[in-house]
This record gives sequence, structure tokens and C-alpha cells, in this order.
Amino acid sequence: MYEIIFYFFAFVTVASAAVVVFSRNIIYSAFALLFTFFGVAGLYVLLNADFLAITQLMVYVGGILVLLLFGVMLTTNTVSVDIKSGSLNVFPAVTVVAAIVGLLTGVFWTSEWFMSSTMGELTSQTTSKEIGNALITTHVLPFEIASVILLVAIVGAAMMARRERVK
Amino acid sequence: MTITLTHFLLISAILFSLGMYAVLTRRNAIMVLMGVELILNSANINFLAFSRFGDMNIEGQMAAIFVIILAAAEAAIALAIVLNIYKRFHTVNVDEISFLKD
Amino acid sequence: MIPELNIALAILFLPLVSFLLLIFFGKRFLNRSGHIATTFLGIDLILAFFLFFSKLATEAVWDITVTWIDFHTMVNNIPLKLDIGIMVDNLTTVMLVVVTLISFLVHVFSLAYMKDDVRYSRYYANLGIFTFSMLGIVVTNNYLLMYVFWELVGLSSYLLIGHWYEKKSASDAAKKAFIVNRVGDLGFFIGIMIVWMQYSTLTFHGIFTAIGSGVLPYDSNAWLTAAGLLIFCGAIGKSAQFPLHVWLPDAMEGPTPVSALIHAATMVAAGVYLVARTFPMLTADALMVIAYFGAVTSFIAATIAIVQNDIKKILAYSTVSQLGYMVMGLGVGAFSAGVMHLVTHAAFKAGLFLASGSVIYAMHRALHHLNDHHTDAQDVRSMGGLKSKMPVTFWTMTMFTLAISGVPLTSGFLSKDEILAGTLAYSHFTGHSLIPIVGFLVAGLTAFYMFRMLILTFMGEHKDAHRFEHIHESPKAIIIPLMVLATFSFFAFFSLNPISASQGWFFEKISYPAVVVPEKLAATPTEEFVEEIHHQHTMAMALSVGVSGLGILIAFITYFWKKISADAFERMLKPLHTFLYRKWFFDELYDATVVAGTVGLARLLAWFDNTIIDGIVNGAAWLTKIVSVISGKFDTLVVDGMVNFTAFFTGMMGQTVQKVQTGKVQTYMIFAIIGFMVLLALYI
Amino acid sequence: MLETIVNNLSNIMPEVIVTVTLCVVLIVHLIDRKNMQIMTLLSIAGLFAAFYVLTESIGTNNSTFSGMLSVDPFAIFFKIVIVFATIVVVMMSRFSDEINAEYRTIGEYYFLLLSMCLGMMFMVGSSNLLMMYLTLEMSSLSSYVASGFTRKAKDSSEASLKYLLYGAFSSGVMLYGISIIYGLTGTLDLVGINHVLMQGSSSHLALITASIFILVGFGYKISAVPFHYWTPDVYEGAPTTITAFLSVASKAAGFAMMMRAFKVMFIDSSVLDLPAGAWTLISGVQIQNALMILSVLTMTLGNLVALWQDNVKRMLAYSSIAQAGYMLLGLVVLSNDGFSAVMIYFVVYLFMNLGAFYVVMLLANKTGSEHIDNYRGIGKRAPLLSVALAVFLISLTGLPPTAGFIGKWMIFLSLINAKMIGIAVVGVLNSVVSLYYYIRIIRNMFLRDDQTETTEPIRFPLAQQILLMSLLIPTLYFGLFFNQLIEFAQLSVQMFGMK
Amino acid sequence: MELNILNIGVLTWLTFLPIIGMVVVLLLPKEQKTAIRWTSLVFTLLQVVLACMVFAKFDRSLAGVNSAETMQFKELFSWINVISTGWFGSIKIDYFLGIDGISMPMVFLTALISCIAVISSWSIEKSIKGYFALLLLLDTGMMGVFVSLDFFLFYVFWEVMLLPMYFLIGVWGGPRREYAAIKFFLYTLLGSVLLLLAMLALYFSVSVIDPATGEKIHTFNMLAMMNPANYDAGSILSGVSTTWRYLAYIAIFIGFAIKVPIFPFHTWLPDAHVEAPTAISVILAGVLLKMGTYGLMRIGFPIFPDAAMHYLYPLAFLGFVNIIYGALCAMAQKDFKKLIAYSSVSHMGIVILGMAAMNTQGMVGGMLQMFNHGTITAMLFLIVGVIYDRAHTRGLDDFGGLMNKMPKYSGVMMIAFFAAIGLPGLSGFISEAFSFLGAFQTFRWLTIASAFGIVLTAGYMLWTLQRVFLGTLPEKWNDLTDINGRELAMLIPLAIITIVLGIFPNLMLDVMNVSANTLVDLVKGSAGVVTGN
Repeated sequence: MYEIIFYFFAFVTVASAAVVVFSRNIIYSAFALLFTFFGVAGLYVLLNADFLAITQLMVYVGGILVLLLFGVMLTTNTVSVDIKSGSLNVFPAVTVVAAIVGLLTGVFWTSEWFMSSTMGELTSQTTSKEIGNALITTHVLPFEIASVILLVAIVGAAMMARRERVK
Repeated sequence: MTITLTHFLLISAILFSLGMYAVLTRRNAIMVLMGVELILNSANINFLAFSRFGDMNIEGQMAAIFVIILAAAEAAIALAIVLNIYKRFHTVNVDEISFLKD
Repeated sequence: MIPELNIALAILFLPLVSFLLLIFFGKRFLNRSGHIATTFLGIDLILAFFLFFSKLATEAVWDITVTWIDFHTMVNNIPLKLDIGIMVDNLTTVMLVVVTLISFLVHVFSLAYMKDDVRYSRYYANLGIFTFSMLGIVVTNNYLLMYVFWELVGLSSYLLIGHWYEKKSASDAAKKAFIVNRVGDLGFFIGIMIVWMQYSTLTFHGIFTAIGSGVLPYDSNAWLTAAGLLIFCGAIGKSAQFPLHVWLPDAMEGPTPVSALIHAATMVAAGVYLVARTFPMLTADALMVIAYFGAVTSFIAATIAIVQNDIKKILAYSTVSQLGYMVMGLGVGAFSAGVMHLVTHAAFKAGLFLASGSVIYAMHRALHHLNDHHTDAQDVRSMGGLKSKMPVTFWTMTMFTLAISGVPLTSGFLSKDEILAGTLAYSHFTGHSLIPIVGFLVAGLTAFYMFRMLILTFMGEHKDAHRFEHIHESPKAIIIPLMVLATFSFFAFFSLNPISASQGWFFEKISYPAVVVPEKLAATPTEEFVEEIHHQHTMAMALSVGVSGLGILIAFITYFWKKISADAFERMLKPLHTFLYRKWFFDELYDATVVAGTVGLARLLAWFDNTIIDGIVNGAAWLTKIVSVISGKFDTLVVDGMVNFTAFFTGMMGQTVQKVQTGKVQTYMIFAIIGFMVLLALYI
Repeated sequence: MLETIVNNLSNIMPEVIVTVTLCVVLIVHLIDRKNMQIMTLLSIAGLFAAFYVLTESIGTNNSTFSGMLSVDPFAIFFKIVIVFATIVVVMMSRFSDEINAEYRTIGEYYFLLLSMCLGMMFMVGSSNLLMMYLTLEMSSLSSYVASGFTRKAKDSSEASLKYLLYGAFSSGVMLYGISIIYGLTGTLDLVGINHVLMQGSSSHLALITASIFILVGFGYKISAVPFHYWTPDVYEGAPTTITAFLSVASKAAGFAMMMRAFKVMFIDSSVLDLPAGAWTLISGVQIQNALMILSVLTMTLGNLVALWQDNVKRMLAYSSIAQAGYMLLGLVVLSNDGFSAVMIYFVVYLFMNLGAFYVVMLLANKTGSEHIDNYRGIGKRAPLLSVALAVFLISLTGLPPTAGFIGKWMIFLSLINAKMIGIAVVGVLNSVVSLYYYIRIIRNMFLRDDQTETTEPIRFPLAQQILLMSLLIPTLYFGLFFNQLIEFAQLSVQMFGMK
Repeated sequence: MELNILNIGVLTWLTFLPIIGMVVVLLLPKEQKTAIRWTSLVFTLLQVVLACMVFAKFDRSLAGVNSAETMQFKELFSWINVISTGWFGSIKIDYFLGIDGISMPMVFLTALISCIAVISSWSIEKSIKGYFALLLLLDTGMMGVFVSLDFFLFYVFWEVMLLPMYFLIGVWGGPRREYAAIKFFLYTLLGSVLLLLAMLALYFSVSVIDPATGEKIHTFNMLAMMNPANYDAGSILSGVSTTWRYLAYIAIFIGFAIKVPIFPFHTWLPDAHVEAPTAISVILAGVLLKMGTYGLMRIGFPIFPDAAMHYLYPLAFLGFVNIIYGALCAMAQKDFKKLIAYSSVSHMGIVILGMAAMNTQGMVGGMLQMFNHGTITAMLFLIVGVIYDRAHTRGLDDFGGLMNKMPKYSGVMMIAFFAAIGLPGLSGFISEAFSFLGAFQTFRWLTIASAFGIVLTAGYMLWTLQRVFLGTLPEKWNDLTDINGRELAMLIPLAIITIVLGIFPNLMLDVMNVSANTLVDLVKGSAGVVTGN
């Protein structure tokens, strides 16, 4: 059962990601990205990271994807052909990416990871508590920094995107 | 067939490569950003997978959380910049915005 | 300090004082410059005579040496010092008298001859420095100072020859004299270096003592010979020996009294003096080479002199020829004879030059009077018949010509005779019979061309009657020196025996120096040699009188009685004539090889410097730029090549090289990844 | 628990002060949109306070926030450099016409500047890969926006986009590398990673791949070849003040982070007391060669391409790439020696590079151009400024008696001490090449006359001259009296957890 | 020997007087041209006075070279002193000045030439303030090089000269000044960076015991570097005749060779000379070129005696090439100044040859030739400058017959020309003769070949003399005036020195002799090789 779920999510993730990357229509890409994020969230669940899965859905799907879609809408004229976004550097990119794939495959196959590579016991315990704990103990500094980052992002984005006043 | 760490890593690798491919080839800046998001997601899968299959420490998950937060912040800023570009150049095709060069 | 040495120093420095006085205050003295300088030289002459007589009365050698430079270090446990000093021996005193006498007479002569010159005081100043340097060569006791004065003679002759430097030919001649002399000096200097390297001293005494004790340069006989010959190189330059004789004829561009001074009596004699000084350390091989150089020189110059028409050129080549004679004399070992010929020749050759100066002076005045600027005042062909107009000049000139031709009762006969006897003796001992043959041949040639000159100038009819009227005898200042010198051309001053010099005071006082060369390297021992000369003397005398008489006879037949047509001969032997007239093409040869070679090399190197060396530098800059273009544009090349993978290689081969930064961020990224891959590859 | 947090906070007082300042600036900006004066004063006051606290805390050597952040001499040294650079840039901004034209958003500008500063201050102390990534992103995010600050200029916008895309991509790659390291060691803490690696690992390929992935992130931040490509474009397009800031502070932070990461992660801490403070790498991460190649490439390419630039800012961009190459030389040595040399270089570089950009900015204010041809005849029109620029450029070349020489000298000193002669030769030859383009500016200023025959002098207010002098004098002073500089750098080499 | 003025050592005064002058010049308003000129003159004159005092008080019997005790007018202060941190060791750089027989003539020459350069710059009108300020700065740099005994200090002064020189050529030079200036700069910098590396390598190889703390510390003290006992075992430059020592010597050699300049590093010289204003050419030829050979004597030879001995023949060979090549190139020139420039190449070759002889006469000859060439070539350049000021051309074929038109000028010119030819009685002869005499003992054939240079020199010099001064005066130069008092004032002292040293070389030789002997002994002794005598 676990395998089936895994392969399902894996398929969803990879396939939709491929659509994202290869689709010539940027709108399709954006929507395909939605499925990718879902798929990844599913994988998170399989990895016993329930809190992360929820966060993934909320932040990515609810935030980032929406932002991206906004971007697409604001910067493209949906009825024109412009919506199709071309590719360039295809050949070198393919070469490079193939090399990277090869490299990573090599890395993942040969490496001896920390601890075991067999699957541990699945526990039903959620991670929220632990995460919450960590956030105000060991990870309090990153937490605070993240907040500043968000502030910076807000201010920066606001400043950047604000329409110029017509002189 | 048991699902091992390697399975997850492979998915992550594929995602990473796809993301990189998007970054490298797509002309539309937003598509490039989507590619970056894919890369970040692939890294997150790694973190969680290692966290899960390793000694179950929470560190990987924490990393993933912060990455997600950062991704959001980055996306916000990125979109602002892209919009700004669009206003200036009336295009978001990266290859057309290449006036600064030697 | 020996008091006589103070006199020697006074003799040495008086002309220098004269020089300094005139160079700085010459403008104020105006026309009195000449008299001032002449006065100085007069005193000098008196002092020289005084020194001469006091020296001849004693056997001692007056010598003083001081340390000039102390290096404060030891070499082979001997303190390394550079000593200088002066020395007066018989040879020196004789030379002092010769130099001061001729110089004084030239000063007197110039009072009239140079009267209207634009740089009158400069002229006398230069005479002063010249006399100073020449005296310096004579009184010094070491090679260093000798080289110093040697060079100063070069400088002062440069100034004197180039006195009329507005004329290109004069400045060319001056330059040529200096540079050609430098070539000889180079050899001299190398010789000095060898000696210094081995003996760490440069005084004659020190060197000869060291050689006498058996120390040889590099422990090698050859190097001793080489050292001697290299020092002789100095003489080749200064004494105008083959192959460096080419400067002397050109040097006739200088004023005629200058020619008399430097090209007859002093500067050119310096070389002979150098050989005489160096004589003790010359090996038999070296002497042989020297003898041959002398012989060749005297022969070449004599042949050239035959066909020259310029009165000064004739004298110039005759000088070269006679110098060759002296060198040959020294080379064969006839030391006293060689030196004596130097002295006798100084008197009569200076006389010849001054007499020719008198003629030229007269010609000039005549031509000037007639406003004739075309006729060459020095060409014997445009003279003739001057005997009646210029009797003093003629009779003195005749005396000199007889002397140089070696006619008995003249001084020249005495010295020449002894040299010829020496050559015969030499050939007897060594079998080099070519040397006496050349010796006698040249004696005959000398008599011939000298009388040719005399006849063409003074006898027969003058070529232009109109001009003839305006020719007058020269003023007293000119003819008195002539008379003095004519007097000195009589035998009596050198030997009371009119046919042999060997019993005279000269041979007694200027005797053979002690040879220091190791025995196996030395030439024939002096006693044996002198003995043999005595044997050969009569034979030499007879032959020499014979060939001289023959030469004189042919000259009279050809030019006085005109029994033989010189022109016909000339036409018949046109190539030979041209060859001789053009001085064996030495100048052309040197111009084509050494001069053109050097200048050409210089141009080539300058080009090389500008183009290649600089080019390499600029090329390096260019290369840097190319590298920067390549490295800068590498990105474009590679990236574009990747974009069109098929075009990659052709792109590398030289497709349009584009800009470094494409401005496209994604190509940047690709390149970054490639860089990443490369780094990774370096790891694995 | 709260107590711990408060305790920890006291360790990061400077950062807290900067954070407070940036909040205050933002609030003041909301209240009074156009008052630049007060915002400048506020920023400077906050920064000076931070600076003061920093100087007070010299000598501290501990770790806070569960090992997330080190407050050690090394970090403090770089924080001082960064805060000082920020102060200078804040003042520069006050004089910049380019910035002043955007007075409506000036509050955001200072906010961004301060947040960059804050990010960088955290960067230099981060001793956890996650922290490194976060803080790097923090400073990057503000930088993206800041380089696009002059929104009216197309160049600025383009710069910000390129910076963003390149930065996002690079940090993404870096993150992926971090995730692999995590997989290999099970921790993100540098010291922890070091401990695990010391036990030996057979996964060399993974280790190498990961470290190079991480190197991509660092390389991007310090603009090392071949990860430098964004630099010229961004430097040219961004406002001069931001360019100056990026070229100094951002580079310093990047270097500090990189140095700490490599030193703490990859050095075998069991091998001690080698001469000249040399270290030994853990087997399997022989990163030295890669760094060497990186540094040679960086300085060579930077110098060679700079020869061709006509835009002074762009030329300085390439020059700063080359300078990064020299600094990397110090890293290659892998010794306390080399590290302290890099740190000295940074102090020196701070003055000379900021000075150069400052003069370029002032001249651009007056002439409106950064093209090298517009520098003709400036030597006559603005002698003080030109002489100052000449000194800065000579210092960048590395000639005595300027501070730049001391910087280079220390680098070469450490290289020779480690007997890396060959690479030192490459380094010195490069500095000869660099002379050629630096001198082009000097040549145009002094040796050539303005074609437009403009001769009226350019005058600058006293305040601007004071700032100039305060950059110029140290540049000369440290060239002759560098005692304290070396001592300070040597003391500051200590990192927490290292000997 | 010590000499303090206001409690500050005389060498410091000598070195930094021009800097004070520079500050004064900078403070003067730029309209006050006369004041600026006189200020510069006064300060350089003061420097000459000080140099004369030093010269007079200099103890001729002390050697110096490698012993601190016999260095004179020493000043030793700690400049940089970084306390050891355990792993780095202390960094100690001293402000260490002192002179010996090698540097004394150079100090005097520098002061003299600087002063003369100021006089000859009187007619400069363009940005006069900057000009004199830079000139004075240059003066400090040059003087500093000759008095420093600390390598670091030496290097700093060495580099300090570059920039003023660049500007002086670049701003006040001829039509191609930019090219010449940058060429000079790049070349010299290339040399000096190699020097820098060698210096650092030396630094880490040498350590002495710090008297203050008793611990062993690395040092930049040149004298310490000359003592083989101070080399740390296992350090990069320890041992004798190792590859690294050879490499370091070559690096140092190239650094100095560029300055000399030795073929093939010489091509910056003709360009720089031709484009530079007269005063700068004078300084360039008079002082800067000497730094190369001085550096070899002060640093190259005594610190690397083994390498110096090993590369003696190549060095002599380069000297030979310089002599012949320079002379031949000079012969082909049509530009007066370029000719003189190439003649410098040739004459510096003699210095090299003399030094390479590695015996007393050669070394002394080389050192004296440095001084003499400084004065003679300075005169030659001034002579060119005088004529260029009047005629605005330097083409050799444009002139002729100046002897009649400008008699005083021609008189001085004759002295300079014949001194350059090496005529006895003038200073050039002594030094050339000693160089050759010395060299002959070590390199027989090479010296003989080099000696041809003296013929070539006579050739091109006399040819030049003939072309410019003899013959008839072209119509266009009828208005030329003879030299004025100011020009005489700068030429006459040099002419006097040339003549006096020609007759009494002991004046200089006495100063050099002991040091030269010590240097020779040091090099030969340390290298353990004996050649010649």
C-alpha cells in the first residue's frame, strides 16, 4: 500500500513537474505546478512530515503559486500568443542537466548515508509538537530571522511593485 | 519492493534537474522562478527524506520549514521585481532584457 | 726628487699651461696668442736642450714613481696599486728635444702661416695640448700614463686635423683619424690588460723585471708574443702602419704646419717610440711580425706615393713609408738605427712639410691675388719652376729631399743605411730575405718619387705665367724654420763619420736595451747581431746608394729631361695606375666592409630593437589582450557553441568572436554550471 | 527558556540594535515620508551604536542560540568591517544625487541597506548550514531590491532582475548541496559535521558534489569566477552606493561565511600546531586545488576583462572580481596565516574600494557619466578628488606606500610562507596587469585634456570632502603603519570551536 | 660615524628634506611660480649641502657592506613590530638607514642630480606646482633607496619612485609620452613584483635573535640576510646553490636588470628618455639607472653570493651584449636624445661587466662608472635639452656648425662627449679602464670582445659631434643664442666633477675601495669559489 501511494505521488510530482517545465503555455505550467506541489506534499506525508505537508500546501499552494499566477496574469496578455513562453539554450541545457542527473544518480547510488538506508518504523506521532518546541528553543534564532526576512520581503516587494506616480 | 531512501532521492534528483532545466531554458522570468521553486522543493524532499531515514532528528524538517518560508519571501520579492521589469521593458523575457553587457 | 725631473715636469707642463691660458683667455690675447705660445715653447726647447745635455753626461736613469690609486687589497700577497711616474733616460731626452724642437719651429712657422685664421688662438691652444700630450708619452714610465697621453694625442690630433671643421672633408678626416687610432688603441689596451692581469703593475721597469724573472702571461709563450703584438697595435694606429694607415693621408686636411708637427715628427713617431719602449719584452715572433708589418707598410705607401699629384699627399705617403721603415728597422732588431731614423726623419720630414707649406702659402697668395678659386694650390701639376721665385724654399727642400732619399752626407743616409744593414743581417740570421729586398726597393722608390715631386714643383717651367708673377718667397717666420731644419739634416749632428752612424754619439747613447724575454723566445742576441751589421754595412751602403741613385736618375730622366713619357706609362699601365692612385682601394675596402658593416649592423640592430624586442614586448601585451579576448569571449564561444552544439568546434575555430558578457542571465548560469562541472572534474 | 533567549540576545546586541534601527527607520518613514536627514541620522546613530557595542565586545568568544551563531573574534572582525562599510555607504547615499532623486522611497532605501547589513552580520557568525542559507538569502533578498532601487533607470531594474535570477538559482543549488551534506552527516551544525567527517566517510563523490554545490553559493556571493557573471551587470546597473556596498560588505560577508564553513567543516581539528598556523584538510575534501584554480581564474579573468572596460563602474566591478581572486589566494593557503592576510586585505579593501566608488559617484553627480572618457581633464578641474582617486587606484593595484600594498603583501607573505611560490608568481603578475587598467583612469584624469575644453573647477561641499579624507587618510596611513592592523587581524582569526 | 641635526640623523634629513619641500610647494598658491621654483631649488640645494657634509665626514676606512658596525650614519628604529601570536611569529620591520662605500657616491650623485634637475626645470611652465611637487617626491624615493638597509623600506622607496616618474613623463613629456610613461611603469613594476617575491622568500628564510625578547624572529634586515648563519634550516632559501636560491637570485636580477636596463629589458629606456622632459631624462639616466646596478651590489651579490658566482658569466655576457648592442643601436639613431639613451645602455653595460669581474678593479670600476655615467650622461641630456629648448628639434641631421654659433655650449659639450668616449683625463676613462682591467682577469675573450665597444662609442659620438657641431650652420639656426647663466650653472658643476675625477679619481675611489674589496671577498668567500685574482 505504502509503495502504491508512494509511486502515485511520485508519478504526480514528476509528471506535473515535467509539464511545468516543458509546457509551452505558461498558464498550463502554472497549474501543473499546483499538482507538483500537491505531489510533493504527499511525499512529505509519506516521510512522516505531516506538519510540513500542511505547510507546503498552505504556503506553496496558497501563497507562492497564487503569487506566481498573479505574476503571470499581470505580465502577460492572456489572449495573445505571448502566453506561450519559448525556450532557449535548449541544447546546452539538456547537456548540462543530463550531466547533473548523471552526477546526482551517481551520488545517490554510491553514497553511504548517515545512519541506515532502510526504512524505519513509521510512527503515527505527529511532528507538530516537536517542531513547535524547536522553533522556540534550538531554532529560535532562524525563526526570528525568518520573521525579519518576511518583513524585508514585504517592504521590498511593496516598494518595488508600487506604481510610479506619473510625473 | 520496499520504498527506500534512494527512491525519494531519485525523485528529488529528477525534480532538481527539471527545475534546473526550466531555469536554464525558459525565457519567461516567471517560468524561471517556477524552476527555482522546483529546485527548492527537491532540496526539501532531500531534507525530509534524510530526516526520516536518518536518526529521525527534527533538524531536516526545521530546515524544510525555513526553506518554505524563504521561498515565499523570495517569491514575493521576485514577483515585485518582475512586475517592475514588465513596467519598464514591457516584457518578462529574460533574454530580451540584456542591455547590460560588455 | 731628482732636480732634473723637475725640469722634465716643467717641460711637460709648460705647453699645457699655454693651452689653458689660450683656451680660457685666447679671446683677450687676440693676435698675441701665437707669440705667447711660441714663447712658452721656446722656453720648453731651451729646457729640453738643457736636460738633453745634462742627461747625456750621466749614465743614471732618472725615474720617479708614485702611487696613484691604492686598491687597499692584496693580490698574490702583493698590494694592489696603480703606480704612475716619469722617467728620463737617453731615449727620452732625445725625444724631448725632437718634439720640442719641431713643435717650436712649427709654432714659429705658424705665426705667419696661420696669421689670418679665424681661430688663431684656438689653433695655438691646440698646438699646446698636442705638444703636452706628446711630451707626456715620452716622459712617462708606465703603460697607463702612456695610454692616457696616447689618447690625448688622439684627441689633440682630432682637434688639429679638424681645425677647419667647416669643411666636411676636414671633420671627416679628424673623425677618421680618431676612430682608426682607436682601433689600434683597442689592441694596445688589450695588451695592457694582459700585462696588468699578469703582473699587477704597469710600469716598464716592473713589467720587464717580472718578465725577466720568467713569469709569462698565462704561463704561455704565445701570450707574451700576443701581449707584445697587441701593444704594437697601438703603434699600428698611431704610426699609420698597414692596415690602419688610411687615416694619415686624409689627415692632410689639417693646416700644413700641423701636418709637419704631427704627421712627420711627433704623433706618428709615438708609435715607433712605443715599439722602442716595449722592445725588451718583444719576442722573436713578435719582432718578425713587426718587421713584416713595417715592410709591407713602407712598400704599399711608397707605391702609392709615386702616382700622387697632391704635394701633401705625396709627403703623407712618404711619411707612411718611412714609418714603415722605422718599424721594420726595429722589427729586424736594428734598434738604434730605427730610433735614429725616427729622429732624422723627424727633422727632414718636418722640413719637407713646412717647405711644402711655404709653397702652398705662396700659391695661395698668388691664387688669392688672382681671385682663382679653381686651381688646386697643392697640386704639383699646377706648379713648376718655382726655384727662381722661392730660392730658400727650394734649396732647403732639396736638402730634405736628398736626406730622405738617403744620399750620402745627409742624416737620412746614416739612419737608412743602418736599417738596411740591419735587414741584411736579419735575413742572414733568419732567412727572411723578403725584408731586405723590400727595404732596398723602397729606398729606390723613395728617391724616385721625392725627386719627381721636387722636379715637378721647382724646376721646369711654371704652368701659368700670369700666376708665376705673383709668387713670392715666403716671410721670415716661414723660411727660418726651414733653414734650421735643413741644417739638422746634415750628417754631422748625428755622427762625425759621414758614412757610418755606428760610431757616432747617437748609437752610443741610444744603445740596445737589455732584452728580458726568456732566451728561447728572444731574437738573435744583440752582440752577434751588431757584429753581423758591421759585416753587412758596406754591402748595404753600396746597394742603397745604388738604388737611390737609380731612383733619382729615373726621376730626372722622366720629369726633367722628359726622355720617358710619364703619361705614356700611365696610359699603358692604366689599371695599375688607378690601383695605386686610388691607394690600393683601402678606403673603398674599409668603407665597404668595416664601415658599411658596422653602420649596417647598427641599423639592423636598431631596427631589431624597435621591431623585434619592442615587438616582443608589445606582442606580449598583444598576446595578453588576445588572451583576455579569448578568456573574455570564451564564454561566448563556449556558450554559443553549446547553444549550437554542432557549431561548437567551428565556433572555436574562429567564428565571429562575440562579447564577453552576453547580458543574458541564463547563459551566465549555464557557464557557471560548466565551471562547476570542471571544478568537480578536477576533484574526481 | 526565555532567560536563555535573553541571555543569548545579549550576545547579539549589535544585531539587535541594527534590527531596532531598521524598524525605527521604517516607522519614521511611515510618519514623515520625505525627511531624508532624519533617516540618515537615525541609521548612522544606530550603526554607530552597533559599532560601539561591537568594539566593546572584541575578545568575546562563544556560541549562542544552540550553536546556531558564533560570536567569536572572527565574526566580530567582519561585523566591524560590515558595519563600518554600512556607515560609509549611508553617508555616501546622503551625497548621492541618484539616491536623493528617489526621495519618496528613501525610507525603504535605508531600511534595505540596514537589512542587508543585518543579514551580513548574521552571515559572518553563522555556524550552522541552515543559518548560513537563511542569512545569505536575507542579505540577498534586500540586495535584489536595493540594486533595483532607482526604479526609473532601466539599468537598475535589469540589474535587479539578473541579480535575483542568478541569486535564486545559485542559492537553490547551494541549498541542494546543504541537503546532501545533511544526508551524509545527519546534522547541519558545522562542528557536528566536522565531527562526523573526521570519523571518515566513504561517500567521497557525494561529499565533493555537495561541497562544490555549496561553493556555487559562496562563489556567487563573493563573485568568484566562474560564478561571477552577474557581477559586472549588476554593479553597472545598480546605484553606485549599492554597488560599493555590494563590492565591499557583501563580499566580506560571503568570504567570512565561506572561510568559516570550510575551516570548521573540512579541517582536521585533531592535527595541531603545524608551523605558521597551517591546517590539514580532512581526507576526501582536498578542496585546496579547487580553491587555487578558482582564485587564479578569478584574478586573471577579472584583470584581463577589466582591461577592456570603458565604464568605470564596470571596470571597478571586474577589478573587484580580481580583488576577490587575491583574497582567495589567502584562503588557498589554508592557515591562520592566510586567513589573517585575507582579513587585513578586507580592512584595506574597505577603504580603497569604497573610496574609489565614492569618487566615481561624486564625479557622476557632477558629470552625469561613468564613462572613462568623461574623466579627461578631471585632474585639473577637481585636483583633490582626482588625487584621492589616484591614491585609491594605486592602492588597488597594490603599490606602496598605500594600504593596498600591505594587503597584497600579507597575502603573498602567507603564500611564500606556505611555499606556494608558483601561485604567488601568478598573483604578482596579475597585479602588474591590473596596473594597466587602473592607470587608464589616472591617465585620463591627469594626462589627457577634456575634449570639450571645460576647465571650470568642480567644487564639492566640505562634508563630502571630509568623508573623502576619512577614506583617503587610512588608505595612506595603513600603508606605512600597519602594526595594529596585523595584530587585530591575527587576534581575530580565532573561531569558536577551533584552536 | 654619526651626524645629527636637531637630533634627527642626517640620512633622514637627506631623504625627507624633499618631502618637506614638497609640502611647502603644495602649500604655495600655484600662481607663485617663482616662489615654487626657488623653494624647490633651496631644498635640493640644502640636500646637496648635506650630502657634501656626509661626504666629508665619511670614514674611508670602514667597509660596511655586510656588517652593521661599519655602516655609517646609521639610524635604526623599530617601525613595524607585531608581537608574535604563536603561529605567525613576530613581524618586525625596521627603519634602518646607513651608508657605506657603495651607497655614498650614489647619495651624493642623487642630491647633485636632483638639484641640477630642478635648475634645468626652470623653464617648465605647465602645472608647475604639480611638477615640482612630484620631482621632490621622486627625489625622496631615490634617496631612500640608496640609504635603506631594511629590505622592506628599500622596497617601499623603490616603488615610491614609480608614480612620480609616471606623471613626470606622462604629463610633461613629448608627443608619445603616454606610451612611454606606461611602458616605463609596467616594465618597472614587473621587475619590482619579482623583487617582492624574492624579498618575501628571504624574509621567511632568515631569522635573527631579537635582542629585546630573545626569541628568534624573521627579519627584513639586509645585513642579516647576508649572513649564511642566519638562515633557518629547512627554509626555502637555506643552503648553498639550491634551485630556489638560483630562482630567487634570478627574480631579483630581473627586477634590477629592468632598471639598469640590461638587454633585453631595455626597450622602455629609449622611449622614456625621448619623451621625458630634459630634467627627467637627466634623473632617469643620472640616478634611476644606477639603482639597478646598486641593487645588485647591495642585495643581489651579497645575499646570493653562490648564485651570483654561478651566474657570473651570463652576467658578464649580458654586460657585453649591452655594450656592443647599445653602441650599435646608438649609431643608427637619428634622434639626438635617443642616441644618448642607447649610449646609456652601452655604458651601463660596462658597469655590469666590471661588476661581473668580481675582483677589486672591476668592482671599483663598475661603481665608479655608475657615478661617472651619472654625471656624464646627465650632461649629455642637458646638452640635448639646451638645444631642444632653442630649436625644438632633436634631429641629428637638422643641425651643423653649432661650434661657431655657440662656443661656450660647444666647449662644455666637448667635455661631455669626450668623457663619454672615455678619453683619459676625464672621469669616464678611469672607470671604463678599471672595469675592463678587472673583467679581463675573469673573462678574457668576453672582455676583448666588449672592448670593441670603445671604438664604436668613439664612432657614434664623433659622428654625432660632427653632424651637430661641426660643418656649416644651416641658415635657419642663425638666431640661436649661446647658453645662458642658468644653463651654465647646471652644466659647469658636472663638467668640473668630470675633469676633477678624471685626474684625481682617488676622491671617489677612496670612498669605494674598502667596501668594494669587502664585497668581493664576501661574494667569493661565501661562494667558496675563486676565479681569477
